[in-house]
Amino acid sequence: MLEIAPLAVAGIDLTLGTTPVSGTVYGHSVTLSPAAPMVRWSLRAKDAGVLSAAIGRALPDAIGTHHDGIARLGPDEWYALLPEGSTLPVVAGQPLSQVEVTARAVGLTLTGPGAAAALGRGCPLDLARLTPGRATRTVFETVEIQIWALAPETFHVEVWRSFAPWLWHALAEAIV
Amino acid sequence: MILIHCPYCEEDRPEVEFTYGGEAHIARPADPAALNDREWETYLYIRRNPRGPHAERWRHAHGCARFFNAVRDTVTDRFEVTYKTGEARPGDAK
Amino acid sequence: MKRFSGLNLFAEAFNGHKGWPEHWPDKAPKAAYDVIIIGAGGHGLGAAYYLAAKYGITNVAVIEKGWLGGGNAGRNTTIIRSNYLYDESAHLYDHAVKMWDGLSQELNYNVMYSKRGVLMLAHNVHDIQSFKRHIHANRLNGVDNEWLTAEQCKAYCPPLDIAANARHPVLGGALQRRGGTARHDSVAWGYARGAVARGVDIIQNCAVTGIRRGPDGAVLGVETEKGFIGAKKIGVSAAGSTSLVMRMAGLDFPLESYPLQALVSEPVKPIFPCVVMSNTVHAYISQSDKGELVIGAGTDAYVSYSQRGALHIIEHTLAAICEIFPIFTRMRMLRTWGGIVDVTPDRSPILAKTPVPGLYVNCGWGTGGFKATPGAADLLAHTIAHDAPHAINAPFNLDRFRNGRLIDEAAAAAVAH
Amino acid sequence: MSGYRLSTGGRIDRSRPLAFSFDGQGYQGFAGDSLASALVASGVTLFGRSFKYHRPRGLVGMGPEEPNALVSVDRGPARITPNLRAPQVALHEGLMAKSQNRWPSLKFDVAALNDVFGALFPAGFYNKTFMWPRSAWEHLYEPVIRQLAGLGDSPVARDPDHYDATYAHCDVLVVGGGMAGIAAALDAAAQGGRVFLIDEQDELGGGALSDLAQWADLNALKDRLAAAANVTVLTRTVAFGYYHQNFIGATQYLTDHLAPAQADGPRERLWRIRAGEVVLAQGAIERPLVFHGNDVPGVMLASAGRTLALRYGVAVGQAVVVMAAHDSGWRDALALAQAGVTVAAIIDVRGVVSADLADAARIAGIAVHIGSAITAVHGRHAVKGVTFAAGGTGRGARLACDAVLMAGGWTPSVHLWSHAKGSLVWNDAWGAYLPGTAIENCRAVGACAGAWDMGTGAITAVLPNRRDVRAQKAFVDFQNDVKARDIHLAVQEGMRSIEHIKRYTTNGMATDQGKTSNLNGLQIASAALGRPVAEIGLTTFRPPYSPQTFGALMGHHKDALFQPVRKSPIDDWAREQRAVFENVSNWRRARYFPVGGEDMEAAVLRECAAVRNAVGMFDASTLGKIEVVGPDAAEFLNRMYTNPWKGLAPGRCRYGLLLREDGFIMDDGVSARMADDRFHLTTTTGGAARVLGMMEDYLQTEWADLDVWLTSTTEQWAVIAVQGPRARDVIAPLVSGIDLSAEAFPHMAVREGTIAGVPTRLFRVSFTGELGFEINVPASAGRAVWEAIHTAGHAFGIVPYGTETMHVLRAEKGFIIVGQDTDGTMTPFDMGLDWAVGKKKPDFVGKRSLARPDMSAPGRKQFIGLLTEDAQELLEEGAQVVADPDLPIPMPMIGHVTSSYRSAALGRTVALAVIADGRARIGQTIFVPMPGKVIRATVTEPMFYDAQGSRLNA
Repeated sequence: MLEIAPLAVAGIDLTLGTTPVSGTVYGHSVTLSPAAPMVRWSLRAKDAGVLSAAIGRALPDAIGTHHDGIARLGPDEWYALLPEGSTLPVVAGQPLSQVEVTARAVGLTLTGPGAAAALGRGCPLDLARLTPGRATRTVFETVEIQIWALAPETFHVEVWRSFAPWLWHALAEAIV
Repeated sequence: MILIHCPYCEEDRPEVEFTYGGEAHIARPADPAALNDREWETYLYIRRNPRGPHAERWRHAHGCARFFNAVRDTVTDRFEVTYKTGEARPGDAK
Repeated sequence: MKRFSGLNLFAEAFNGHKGWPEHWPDKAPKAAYDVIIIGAGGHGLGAAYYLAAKYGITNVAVIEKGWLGGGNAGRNTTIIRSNYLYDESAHLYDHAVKMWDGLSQELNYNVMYSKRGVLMLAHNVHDIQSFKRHIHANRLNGVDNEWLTAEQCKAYCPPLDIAANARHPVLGGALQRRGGTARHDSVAWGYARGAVARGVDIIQNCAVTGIRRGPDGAVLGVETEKGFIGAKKIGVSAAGSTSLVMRMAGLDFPLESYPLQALVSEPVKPIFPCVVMSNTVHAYISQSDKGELVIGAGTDAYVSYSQRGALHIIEHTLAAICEIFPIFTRMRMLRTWGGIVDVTPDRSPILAKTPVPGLYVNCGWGTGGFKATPGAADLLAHTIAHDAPHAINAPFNLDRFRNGRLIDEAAAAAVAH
Repeated sequence: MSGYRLSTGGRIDRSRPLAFSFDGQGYQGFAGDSLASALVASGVTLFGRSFKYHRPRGLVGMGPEEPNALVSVDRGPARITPNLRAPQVALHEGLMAKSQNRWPSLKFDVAALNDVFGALFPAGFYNKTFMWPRSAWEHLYEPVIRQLAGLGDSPVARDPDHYDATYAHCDVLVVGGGMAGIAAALDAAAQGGRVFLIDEQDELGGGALSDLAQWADLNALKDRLAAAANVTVLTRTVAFGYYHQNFIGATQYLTDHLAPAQADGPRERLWRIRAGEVVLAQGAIERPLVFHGNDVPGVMLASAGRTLALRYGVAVGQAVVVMAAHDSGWRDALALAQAGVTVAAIIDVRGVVSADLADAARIAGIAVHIGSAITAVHGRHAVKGVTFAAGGTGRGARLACDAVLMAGGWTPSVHLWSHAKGSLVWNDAWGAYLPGTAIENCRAVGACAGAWDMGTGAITAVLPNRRDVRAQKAFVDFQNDVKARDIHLAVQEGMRSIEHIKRYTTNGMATDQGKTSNLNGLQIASAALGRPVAEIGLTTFRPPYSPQTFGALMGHHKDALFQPVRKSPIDDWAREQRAVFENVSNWRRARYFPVGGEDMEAAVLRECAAVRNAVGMFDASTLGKIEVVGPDAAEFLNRMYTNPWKGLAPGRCRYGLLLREDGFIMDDGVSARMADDRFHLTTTTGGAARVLGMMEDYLQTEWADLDVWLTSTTEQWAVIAVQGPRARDVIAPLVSGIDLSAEAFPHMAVREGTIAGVPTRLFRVSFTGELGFEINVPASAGRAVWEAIHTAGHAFGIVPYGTETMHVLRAEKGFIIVGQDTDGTMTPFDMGLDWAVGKKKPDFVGKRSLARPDMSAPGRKQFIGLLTEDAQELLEEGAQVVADPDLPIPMPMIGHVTSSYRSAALGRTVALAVIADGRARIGQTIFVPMPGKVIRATVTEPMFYDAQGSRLNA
């Protein structure tokens, strides 16, 4: 039991934004907004066929791409980002792993001509090459994120729940 | 910030997406109990630490999350090659 | 050796300073020496000095592949302290700290040892528990280390931000008042000059290319760029290059070498009175006599000899400094550099005999070698002179990696919960 | 001409006068001026004081090489920046600058006494003295030295500005916006890729800005750049470092050129640029000549005189003498004369100069003295004249003048080239190192590549004055007061490496990092050593090219954005309840919930009593969680953990202990088997990422044949611990689909159902020793479920409790906390966890290491309990334990207190400790020596409450 001066609040309180922030980043317009609620699954298998059959959906082939709400993040890893209310059949005893992680992350959306510049402030990838249909795990400064390029000038960003307030403010800071 | 070619993503990606995993090709003995203390010490602690080409492990932790191997020159920090876990070191006859 | 003193400086001022001799004359190697030290850093030069000055062995050569003092001796942030947790470490580092006191007079070379105090900041309950453990252990070991409240920390180091709503609020600190800094180059140069004055040869620009051993396995001498040089005893004090040298003797070592970056700011008038370390925020800072803020950065993550660090390490380091010292955002980074630090599995040094007769090693100091310079040098000299370790360095042997008797200060401070 | 301002010329806007101040005195300049040009125009010659001797100093250069004219610029008390170079400070309305390193004033500086006694302070003097008496170093000499050293003052208030950072990617990055750089950028743009062109000045043009003849061409190129849509031009941007694989760090100065009231947005931006190809077009820096008197204010580089005249419309003097060793000085003299500046003479040390130059000078009416050298400069705070002599010997002739321009040749700026480890090749014609072979995809163009016509010269370090070097004050490094004779002294004292000479003399270590002094120093050292320059080598160039603020390098990570604070889904509730928080790894957690004016002790005693007597609730959401799924899940866990996992039935939980491969405890946690092929693991809060990383390592690299996958679910689940004899009563009304009875749902079991309508994984586990549940619900529902339980618990006296109460309750039961009771050097046997080690398992991670001799040797520390003889005496965590407190210091220690609390349940204090051979000491008295007292305590089993576990199984 160590008696120390109490800290009213450890760290300056940041809270996740709930309404869109619009403005410009380096002169290009952009809107940052919370994404709609989604259903999330982490899907793992060495054999894509086994997983595809189990969930009854096609899986994207190439690492770093997404299709129909499922991204291939690695050789044995897919990530499903489906509209709220979607379900996936869960199978047992197969050489695969299905873990629902709906509540683990929150989604942010960046749209507009400045979307890539806004993300590029902290993400070291060349986002000009992250064309629609691409999706990857990466970082924004020290925080792990996923970026899904949904359409030209539109990115969906996945971030674990407890990092989301920081990320929101780090992104919003540059939008003027 | 180094660029590292991930053999799974097949892309050059920035160093901050990766974590370093130490010297490569040090397999965990199948039966550790069969090793004497000297041999176990060698497995646990002895490292080549070369000046020049070094086979080492990296993990694309904030990308595809896979471990893989690389040969990097420790004098220039330049990567000569990266290859998937389980593959032999390129150019290695064994 | 012409004595250094204010009086002689005064006299030389009227002589255009023509009377100062060379610190270390250029020497061609002799055919053989009683002892060869490989590596002319502070530790190696110091070992040669003590062999001559304390153990009566003057037929000694220090062989250096580059220029003396050009490795980590000249690349570190010069922090000196001894408030280590374990008895073994506390005794080792305190041996050195005691020797720092009076080193300038001993060497007749002002090494500018400045006991301005080393303050280690506690930012969470775990830090406090760990620091209290250190403080109590140090007290019973006779090593000074005291607990300061956050307000006392602020009083001791006014630039410190102790706001309660900081990301990592300062909850207090452990202060070792005898801790401080010294002038890194002067240490290497002072030992070099002192060793030379006692008969030691310093042979620079002479890389060792091999270690010759006799049929019984014992060392016979070293192969170098300048030819074979004989010696029955060889002390290796080669920091980041130790693995390479030991392999010449057929020994594989539990070492890895990592780049460690440091930086200084432009000089400013006195603003920072002590040394502050924060392991939680990763900030290490002091101000040199010249006025530069001297800042230690982290090690890069991978084994390297490139002495070329990454920018993101610098970014993180300066963010950490400005988090704890928000007044420094307008200070400007003047110079960055990298050293190569050799790290053992338990991050404690190896200062021991080796399995090869006549071969002795002093390595694995990681980021903390400068503070130990006089002590390590003395103990290496003792170990070589007696062919046996001193009681202080006996625990820092190679056997511990086999039998598990590790001295793991870093693990002892491990954060979990 | 008004004062020193020429009536025409320059790129300033004479229609926009700007008022500013220097050392409190008001001046006026024009838009487009730098602070230096505006001050020179106002007749100011004295800009600063040197570092060591506090000699009066004036402007030397008009760029990043400036060593002397350093000022502090005050943009408000918290926005002061020290040590800025006056030529690089853009003038704005109201600019406030002041000189540095002088007291009480720039004109009268007491510390200039150092200069009077300068002969006492040669290079390395501090090594030779200040050693007597011994204590005086710290108490007298060092404080005085520190006070005299340093340049400007550090800011002393928190900086209100913010800083930006960004990454950028391009095909070609051109560093340097002079003519060569612009041309390279246009060439690259024509290839169609993304091109960046960055330049540190306010406008592109580089040296061409100071050359009327090139203005038309420059404007044409700028028009073409503006039309190239694929070129991004960043001015006021310094490329400071060239890192691995064409990664360039650059700082863009966004607001410092604006008056503070107009400055908006971030002050600086860090650019982290990855380029396919880098083109370096950084130009060259002129070299001073090293001669007696070369530091008198008014002696400066010829290029500076030219820039002042042609770019800023400022005459550097009413009568200017050019001291040249290089053709470029003649060209500058001619350009000055053409701009209306009176050039009194050109004095050239060379014996022969091209007839073209000599003719042009004659036509311009400039006196010419070939084969001569200045032997003295007259004046203290400003040049009043020079004495020059043929061959640098003899009495010579005196010439009145108020400025001396030095043309010592050019040093190509190879800084970034060298950062990138490109080779350097000595070039005799330039008297400098030029880029050789590149390592990266990089090339140099223009003057920095030696590919620019700067004229020719005699690049010599031989002093134009032939007197004994020791008698001369001929400066090499102006800021650090390094004279030629210091370099000779260093060599005399045995310094033969250029690194030693640099460190001994501090040549090149000032804030300009040797931009004007390195090569002159090298040549003087070469002469002193009697060896060619190329054999001596060069000191290493390291980032940054010029000093950059900590703020810029900190980027986003300032104040609230320094590092994320991870908060649980229930954090908001705790904050509303005014909980006191603590940081645990990167999370913040509620430590206790004070009621009224309670301090921590009172709050924790109340919370503990509530859990023991009724029920409490605790937010355990930060615990690490990993979902382990796949046919080989049990096999995998069996290999990782010390205890067996294959036999664990679905629906049951087990305590898991994880070792590192070296045999020491790494982490622990209770895990549940949800199905044959699915486990729900928990880890410590701080260990979550480490444990997952270690497991992935083994899984991917050692046991890749196993069909099992790991998914972090730490943030998926909010975890609410409900603990205490009434725990079941509290949750029962909220739970559906689970039989909560002790028979159907025993301790260490897990069930799935719903709670408050939310799907849950309900664990019956206890870290308190009481009947307890840990309720896992999706994080998004965490707060709602928490509040539902809190409401339901009201009737039972439920209290929320924090981490401190959790610690006390578990300590009463002797449950360890990894990282508090263990420290990375403890084995399972040390901690009394033998029961958690599978004796029959052939292998698990760390098992082999446990068999090493020292891991079971006598004398190892063992986990035990301590009860102080005085039941109210609270031991301090971290306090050391001894067997005999009467021994002298250093006193042998046998262990230390790891945990210590006031126990509400026992009405006394309890402590946990690890001590040597502790289990054999149970029942014995040990001692805890504290300052001023020795505390006696009895060694006990590490179990203070309900040893039979009847409450937990209730």
